[in-house]
Amino acid sequence: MPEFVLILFTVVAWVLMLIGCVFVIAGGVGLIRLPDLYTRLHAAGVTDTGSTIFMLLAMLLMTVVEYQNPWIAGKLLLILFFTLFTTPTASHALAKTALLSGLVPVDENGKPIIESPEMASKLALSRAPEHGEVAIAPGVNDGLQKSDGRGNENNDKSEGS
Amino acid sequence: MDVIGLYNYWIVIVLMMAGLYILIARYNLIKKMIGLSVFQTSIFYLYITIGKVEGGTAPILVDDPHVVYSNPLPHVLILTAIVVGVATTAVALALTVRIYEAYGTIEEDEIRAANAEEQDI
Amino acid sequence: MSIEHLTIAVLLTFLVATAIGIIVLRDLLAAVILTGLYSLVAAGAFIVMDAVDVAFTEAAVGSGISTILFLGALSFTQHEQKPRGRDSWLALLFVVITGGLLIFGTLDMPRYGSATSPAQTHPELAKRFIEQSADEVGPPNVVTSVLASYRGYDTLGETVVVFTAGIAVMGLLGLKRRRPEDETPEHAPGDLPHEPGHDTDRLT
Amino acid sequence: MFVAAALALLATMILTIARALLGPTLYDRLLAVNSFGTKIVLFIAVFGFLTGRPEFLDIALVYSLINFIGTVAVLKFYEYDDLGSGAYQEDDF
Repeated sequence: MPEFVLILFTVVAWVLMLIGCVFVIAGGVGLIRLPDLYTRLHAAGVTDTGSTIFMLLAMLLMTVVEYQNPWIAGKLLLILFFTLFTTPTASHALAKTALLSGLVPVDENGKPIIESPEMASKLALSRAPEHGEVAIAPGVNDGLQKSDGRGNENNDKSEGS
Repeated sequence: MDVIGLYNYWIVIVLMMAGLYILIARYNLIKKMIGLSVFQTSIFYLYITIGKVEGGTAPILVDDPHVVYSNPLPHVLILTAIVVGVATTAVALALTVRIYEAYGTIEEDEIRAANAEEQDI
Repeated sequence: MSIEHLTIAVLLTFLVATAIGIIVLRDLLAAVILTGLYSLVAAGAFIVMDAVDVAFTEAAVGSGISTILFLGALSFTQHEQKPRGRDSWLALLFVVITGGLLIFGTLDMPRYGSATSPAQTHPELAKRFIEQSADEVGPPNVVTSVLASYRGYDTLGETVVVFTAGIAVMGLLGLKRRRPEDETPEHAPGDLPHEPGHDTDRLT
Repeated sequence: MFVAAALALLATMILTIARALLGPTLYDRLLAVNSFGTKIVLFIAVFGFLTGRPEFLDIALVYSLINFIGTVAVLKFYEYDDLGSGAYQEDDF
């Protein structure tokens, strides 16, 4: 491979690795400073997916530059593949189980968004609403409308993180 | 005193003592098992520390004759120890489950009290 | 102080922090989760200290199977209860004195990474394994050669131990249903399958 | 480059362990452990490049899988109050 391509690869790898480092540290700080579990899930998601992608891509480029070994590149891609599948699944399961056990998400003032732990578990058991559909489950809906539908929004958030 | 050279040993001893403290001062049988596994891992750590050679690499042979390898023997011993350790953990946990079925509790002092009561009758 | 030393120091400090957390926590589930973390950190430290095979096994067995065994045992017993043991001053005193004596004993130990320690310089063991295992046995991984060939009987004994443990667990728990929704004891299937994991480890 | 990445990962691991020890609820601890697992996978990969022997990446691969299994096993334990009738064996192995 020509010289300038290798240099270009190294520079790109540096940039990717630095972005990965920033993501890692941001996620770590977020894990400490954010107020409750559901917000901390976002911080963990930043490290779990964002930094993994950038760091592993940087390592992939360095493999091309330094080792030229297809096995190493293959293993890196497999790690990337598995991480991208498993960590969001684990986060989803974690959020869902926490909601099911009645852990109520709070807003920025520490005020609970969902009224009671029972409501939270009902919300976790309910199906996600279709597009344009407001009702979540009979009985849950009343409680949600009192809190201006914010519980609904939060449901999407906690499941998607 | 050589702090870097001895730090590993000190940490191993602190971990051993942590495991020992759980074994002595906690009455819950499952907690005792956790203490035992903490103790176990610290012993693994002691062996691996002994096997490490400065500047060495993992004992997987490469073509370069100048490479220094770490000592593979402790690794072998510890591999065996880990597997045997989990086997003993399984047996101990099974015993704990049986004790729970027999006594309805896994707290050591309650089991003792139940035994003493039985003897009095 | 190189990056390796720094890494090992930091990981070891993690281990101590986790162990203290295990001591302090009264909730058994949290303690089990922290035990999984403890094994994971230990496995990471093993990699930094060149023991890749051990790290592999420790991650699979210590962090994976042990945690699941503990969870299984907790699901058969009271899992929400708190351990009530006292923070006994006598126990603490005993532990501190023993630890102090042991630390005094380490002052004569060979320093970390020393290439001239007795373990490294014994002529018939490590050196011979590293130099001749490739010719005598074959695989490039010395640990595999020693485990499967030079110490083959030891590995056989280990297999016997695991088999015996499986039988003991089955004998203790029986094959009857524990609860309506459960079948067969969770431990017996749990401790047999780590054998295949162990084998793949030897092939690396 | 790899030294910087290793240092960043170590620093973040400190924060993650702090969350695992502090975490008010069990879910916080579980989240921290899961996140720590991902970080240690990255760290092993980085460390392999750092020491010039990136063959050990398959260990990182195994870690990422075991990490997932552990988290899901604990969550299943919470959700159903036990590990379910033998279903965990499929998850595990």
